[in-house]
Amino acid sequence: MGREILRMENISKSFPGVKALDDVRFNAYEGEVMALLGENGAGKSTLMKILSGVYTKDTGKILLNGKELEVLNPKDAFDKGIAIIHQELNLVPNLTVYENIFLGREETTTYKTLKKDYMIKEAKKLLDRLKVDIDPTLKINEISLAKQQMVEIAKALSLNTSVIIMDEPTDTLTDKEVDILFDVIRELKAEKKAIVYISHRLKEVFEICDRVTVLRDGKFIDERLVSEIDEEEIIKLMVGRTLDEQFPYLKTNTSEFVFEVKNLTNKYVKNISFSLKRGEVLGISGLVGAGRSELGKTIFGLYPIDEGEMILEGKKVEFKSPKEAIENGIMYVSEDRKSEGLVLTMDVKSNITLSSLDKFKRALGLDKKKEERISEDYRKKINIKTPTLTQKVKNLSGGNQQKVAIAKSLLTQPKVLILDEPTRGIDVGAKREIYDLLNVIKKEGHSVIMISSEMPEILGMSDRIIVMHEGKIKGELTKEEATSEKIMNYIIKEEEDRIESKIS
Amino acid sequence: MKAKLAKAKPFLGLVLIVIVVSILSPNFFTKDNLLTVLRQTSINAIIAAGMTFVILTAGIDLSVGSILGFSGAICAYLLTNGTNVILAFLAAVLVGAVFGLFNGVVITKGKVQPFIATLATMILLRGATMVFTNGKPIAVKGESATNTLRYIARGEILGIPVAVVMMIVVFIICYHILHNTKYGRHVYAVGGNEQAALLSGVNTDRVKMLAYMISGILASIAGIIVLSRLSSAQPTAGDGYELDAIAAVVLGGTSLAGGQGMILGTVVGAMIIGILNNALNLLDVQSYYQMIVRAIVILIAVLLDRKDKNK
Amino acid sequence: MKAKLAKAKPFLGLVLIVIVVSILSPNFFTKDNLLTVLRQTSINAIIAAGMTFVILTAGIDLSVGSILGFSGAICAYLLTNGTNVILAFLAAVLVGAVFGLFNGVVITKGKVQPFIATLATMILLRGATMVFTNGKPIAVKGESATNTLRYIARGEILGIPVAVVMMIVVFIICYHILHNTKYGRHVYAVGGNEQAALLSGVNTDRVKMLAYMISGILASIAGIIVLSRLSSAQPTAGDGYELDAIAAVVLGGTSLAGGQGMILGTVVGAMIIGILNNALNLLDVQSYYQMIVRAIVILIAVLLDRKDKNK
Amino acid sequence: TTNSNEGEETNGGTTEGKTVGLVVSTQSNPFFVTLKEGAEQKAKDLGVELIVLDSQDDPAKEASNVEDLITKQVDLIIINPTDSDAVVNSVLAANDAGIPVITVDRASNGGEVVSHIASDNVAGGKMAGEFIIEQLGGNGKVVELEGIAGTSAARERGEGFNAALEGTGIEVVARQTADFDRAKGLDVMENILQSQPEIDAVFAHNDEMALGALEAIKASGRDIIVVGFDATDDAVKAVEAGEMAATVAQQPGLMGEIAIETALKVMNGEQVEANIPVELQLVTK
Ligand SMILES: Nc1ncnc2c1ncn2[C@@H]1O[C@H](COP(=O)(O)OP(=O)(O)OP(=O)(O)O)[C@@H](O)[C@H]1O
Ligand SMILES: Nc1ncnc2c1ncn2[C@@H]1O[C@H](COP(=O)(O)OP(=O)(O)OP(=O)(O)O)[C@@H](O)[C@H]1O
Ligand SMILES: O[C@@H]1[C@H](O)[C@H](O)CO[C@H]1O
Ligand SMILES: [Mg+2]
Ligand SMILES: [Mg+2]
Repeated sequence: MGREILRMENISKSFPGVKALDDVRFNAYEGEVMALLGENGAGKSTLMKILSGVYTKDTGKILLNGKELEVLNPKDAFDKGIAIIHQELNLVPNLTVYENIFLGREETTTYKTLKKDYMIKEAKKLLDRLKVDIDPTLKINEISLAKQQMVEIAKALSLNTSVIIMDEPTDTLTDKEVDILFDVIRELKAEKKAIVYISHRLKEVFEICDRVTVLRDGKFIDERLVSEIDEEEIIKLMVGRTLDEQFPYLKTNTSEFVFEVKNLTNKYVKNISFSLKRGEVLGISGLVGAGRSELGKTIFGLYPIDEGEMILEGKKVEFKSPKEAIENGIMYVSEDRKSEGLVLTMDVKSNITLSSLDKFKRALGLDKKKEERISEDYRKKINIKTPTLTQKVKNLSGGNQQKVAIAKSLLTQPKVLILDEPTRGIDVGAKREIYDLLNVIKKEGHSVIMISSEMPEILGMSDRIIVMHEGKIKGELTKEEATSEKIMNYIIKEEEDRIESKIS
Repeated sequence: MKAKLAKAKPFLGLVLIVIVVSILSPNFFTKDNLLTVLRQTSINAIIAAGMTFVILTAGIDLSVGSILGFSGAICAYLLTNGTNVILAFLAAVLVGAVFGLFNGVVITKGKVQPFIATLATMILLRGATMVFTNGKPIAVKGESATNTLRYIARGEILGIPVAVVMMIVVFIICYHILHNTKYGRHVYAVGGNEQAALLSGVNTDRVKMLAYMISGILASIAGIIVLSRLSSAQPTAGDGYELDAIAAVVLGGTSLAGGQGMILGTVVGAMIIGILNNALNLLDVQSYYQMIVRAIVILIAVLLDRKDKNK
Repeated sequence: MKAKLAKAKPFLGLVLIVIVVSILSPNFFTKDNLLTVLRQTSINAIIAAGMTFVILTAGIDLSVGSILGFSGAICAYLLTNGTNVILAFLAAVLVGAVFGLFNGVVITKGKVQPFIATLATMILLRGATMVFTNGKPIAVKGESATNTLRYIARGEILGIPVAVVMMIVVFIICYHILHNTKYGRHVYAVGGNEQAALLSGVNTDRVKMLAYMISGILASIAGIIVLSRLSSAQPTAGDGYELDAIAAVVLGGTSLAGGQGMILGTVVGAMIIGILNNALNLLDVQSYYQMIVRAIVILIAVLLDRKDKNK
Repeated sequence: TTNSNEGEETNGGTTEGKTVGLVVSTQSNPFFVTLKEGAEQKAKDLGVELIVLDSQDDPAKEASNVEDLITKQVDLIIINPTDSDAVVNSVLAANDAGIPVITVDRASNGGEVVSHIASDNVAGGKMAGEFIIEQLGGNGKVVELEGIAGTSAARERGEGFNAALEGTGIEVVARQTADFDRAKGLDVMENILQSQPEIDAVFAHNDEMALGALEAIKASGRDIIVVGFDATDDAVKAVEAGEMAATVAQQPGLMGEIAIETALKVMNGEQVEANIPVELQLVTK
């Protein structure tokens, strides 16, 4: 058993209207991974932000290696040996990958000029360790979200601290990168680092963590050894009750096609053809960079189409903007809630209704009572944890923000709903609620295109699955046929072909 | 709305200024003088109301002063040539709308930064005004025209100066648009996160174009008030007004980064500026020292606001 | 650096302007005139260099014109009272640094929006200059003082006017700071994503304070050049210069939203403005039409740039 | 040279508790600063309380200033208008409030003004023109540096100047604005020097621009006559030093003094002239 490196005691923290943490304790051990679990809004990120100098605690103390310490600011935290990968990306979009990795601790020569080549080389090494192929001189806004996440990880690792906090690091990653990350975590354990690991994917907890700490409603519930606990019990600690089956798949018997895409081609995707039945969930799987998000956005009218056509309920459609797509019954929920999904400066209610304001129009202005009522319905329906509907979205926990984005899309009552990584950052209970919603949508005769990097989710909830790679469709599987091996086979075969052709 | 006004940003600062000035100058807190202050403030306040829309979308409009000048000149010209008063006013407003839209188009379709686009319009229209007036003021002649102008400048409705009534109406409408309509919601969304607004089905270009149009229209209405106050259109009218308007908006707590702020804050901001100007005159502060006092009071007002917020 | 200059934003616009003007006016493309343009541009360019830092951090500095005026007045006063030239210059630069820092402190520690904070400083220092000079120019007297000033205004180093050499040195240093030092990196980071910069351990407050200080220092250096060009400090010196400086920066492709842009673009932007002013004089365009031409050329330059970019 | 003192002492009557407001078009221009100073000095001498407000060259601000003085219930308002048309409403407002109005430097095109004290800008422009004609012997090339576009001073001086040149052999080869500003005067003149190989004289609408132009001309080493307007201290020195050829003196200080004296008479119920001209003088070496 590892030595206790970190100890947090009696930590409390309040925000206006919310007691985010209430007398919480938390430990981390040398050479071990401590999972920090809890529902959305339980206070996980807040606790870690206190530890990493972002927030100041109201009460309590922090001991590192037995010595009490105050963490004044983020820099102070990593100077004292605590590094964190935040839940939300914190990169500077216009700076390059290596510039971001070394931000705040750039290497300079004796003449105080930057050692650019050296830093590029070091960045490359760090990225190589993570087995990701990223040119360190590319700007952050030129690489995909998943790669950005890998850059964040590389950045945290480069600090070489004794405590490393990872707040939902696998959120934007596909299985391939997750495996790589886990390899790295194992190396870190061997190096006797203490790791804090936050995730809503319980499978990962059993794979990589040694212990779990569970928070509920800002309170400490329990600390346990992973070897002595099972999934059901963890869920019970988190939610306070047991949950039944995780994937409540509902079979619908329809044959009518509502939406068809034929030979869709543009800058991002090539020759995409598929059709979607009424009441069907079509899963789209693929590796990071497969162009799935781009496909979703192309359909949504955000990118121009070079060739091909789309047919909705028998009629050929063309959308010059998302507005037109929404008006025609197609809605897209972005994978990147912070920069594309939500207006963080606006309140919960205004975000939920933003795409559907026509519903609240009346002679003079908006029917705010109705707006309030309907937003409140959605808040309850998908259990958005917020003190009021007028809370700014930026003050919600990550998972609750995601729920707001989904509520917004549902309110438009789309015929075809495109969900891009819909359960990213959402807790087990809420996931279940969203899956139930999928079933409601299906029953109402609407259809869903679900882009997801979470294999169990794709396998568990899709009626059919399309596998994409490098902007093209590589295969299609029915629910019955699909297994994670088969999906990976489509991709791996492609990858091997590509490597072979490169060699020859 | 009253509660919200109290929440409006530098409200505390405004109250303090009023108290201090009232104590220092016996002439200040009289009905007449307060109406005078309101009348003086109306011009900047109306421009600032339009500017609030633009700034909420994360833009800026430097052209308001020139639009004011140009539409005033057009209006004076038409009036002097016997055009019907209503038509002349409509023409002025049309000028504001057209050049506001022009700004909007250059910014959205031309993808030019608002600062540069409206700077160009500012210079362009000042030049156009000079060419149009040949650099000379146009004094409005004609009985009906001068009467109407005098009414706007000096007339009263229920004891309240006409210009002040205009300002109140403008603010009620703007408040309504920003807080109770779809368009208003979209203004905040575009300023808060343009990409997210776009993906939520907001026609972001249209939202911005309209904001600049509103700004242009309100600048031209302010132009009519200036025209009526002076009974003549000055070729340099409105020069530098953009700064006062932006200051009123920002003083009112609206962020230049967009998406955050309130039109009521703009009222407060404009009032602070207006009262300061009036008070410094009443207190007979020497003109050079006026600048120094003005700067310090503005700083104190925003700093007070901030302290208030942190509690 | 040459390749980068070509990449700098409205480079195409600049080249076009040079070609057009050269064709229209035989006097334009002469060594003498080009040096004249550079000398005239040096003032705005140096201010704009500082402004680039501020804008890159997503700020704005409206106080540069007043800082220029105030430090010029202080310098003239000291020179006239027999202070050693170097000391007087240092005093001027100190004034710039102090008020730049003041801006920075109000913005970071006082959490006041840059627009309001620097607007207050702008008004404050203009008032202070008026009080200090009593609204009248201070003519510099004394042999050594006037000689030094004349050298800055009219002297040459290897055939290049001293003011131009100063400008070149300023830009080389600024380029170096922005692209090759830790501080420069942090300037971009703060403007690009302040939160991320903060979480990465960047002292964002310090970065911003320094940016305003640099802006203040460069404004005061520009003040020395203005002073030397006129051998006298005007109480209104620098009035309105902030607009030209911001225009140069933004014309140069730097985004007012911060984090994006290049100091080389600022050179190009300042050149466009300077050449335009010179050319319109050479071509004896009537003053009213000058404004119109200027506006149109600016618009074309940025639109060209945009088209260029889209390819 | 000129000296701008000696307005005859008018005394007697009670000045006790009388307040006079002076609205000046701008305080950022030495000309008006001197005007204000003349008024202030005289007011102090005569024991009149004087409130000075600055319109910052904005007619709308001027209207506000007059309103504020009415609120303060001053006994008399002296206005140095930003513009003759724009000031009318303010004069009317003062009339309505029963406060007498005196105008200085620029007139009001309407309302009741008890006295107007000014030198004639058109005449001044003409004076400068005639001086240049004489210096150049009726032939040559001149440059005109104009004041801020749209201001009455720029307009009227230009008008007088160009009227004088009419029919002579003198040609205006460049006519550019330099906004009454010294730094701009320098820039614009530098540029004009580049494009005009032959220039014999420059007329600037004020001394600030003239002094800026002078710097440019000195640097170019060319021999050009410079004539300004205002006779500010700096300009008078330049004339004495033989650098500037002439400046048209408006005697702003004297204008300020006379304004106060006249105000006192009005308040004491004495009769005053409707028009009090202040001599224009051509200051030469
Ligand atoms: N800056 C803030 N202002 C106000 N409330 C906040 C702020 N940050 C967090 N909260 C609130 O504190 C509570 C805990 O949030 P926290 O982000 O720690 O949750 P979490 O456990 O990380 O959830 P998730 O799994 O969704 O990321 C939530 O109710 C949230 O709304
Ligand atoms: N801003 C951008 N500029 C240039 N290329 C981009 C940009 N964003 C994405 N791409 C490229 O587009 C392709 C697809 O991107 P993306 O990674 O989002 O696909 P995806 O299949 O949706 O992956 P995931 O959703 O799992 O991250 C990739 O090759 C990526 O590098
Ligand atoms: O008469 C004045 C002065 O000449 C001044 O220099 C500019 O403005 C004019 O109106
Ligand atoms: Mg969290
Ligand atoms: Mg994607």
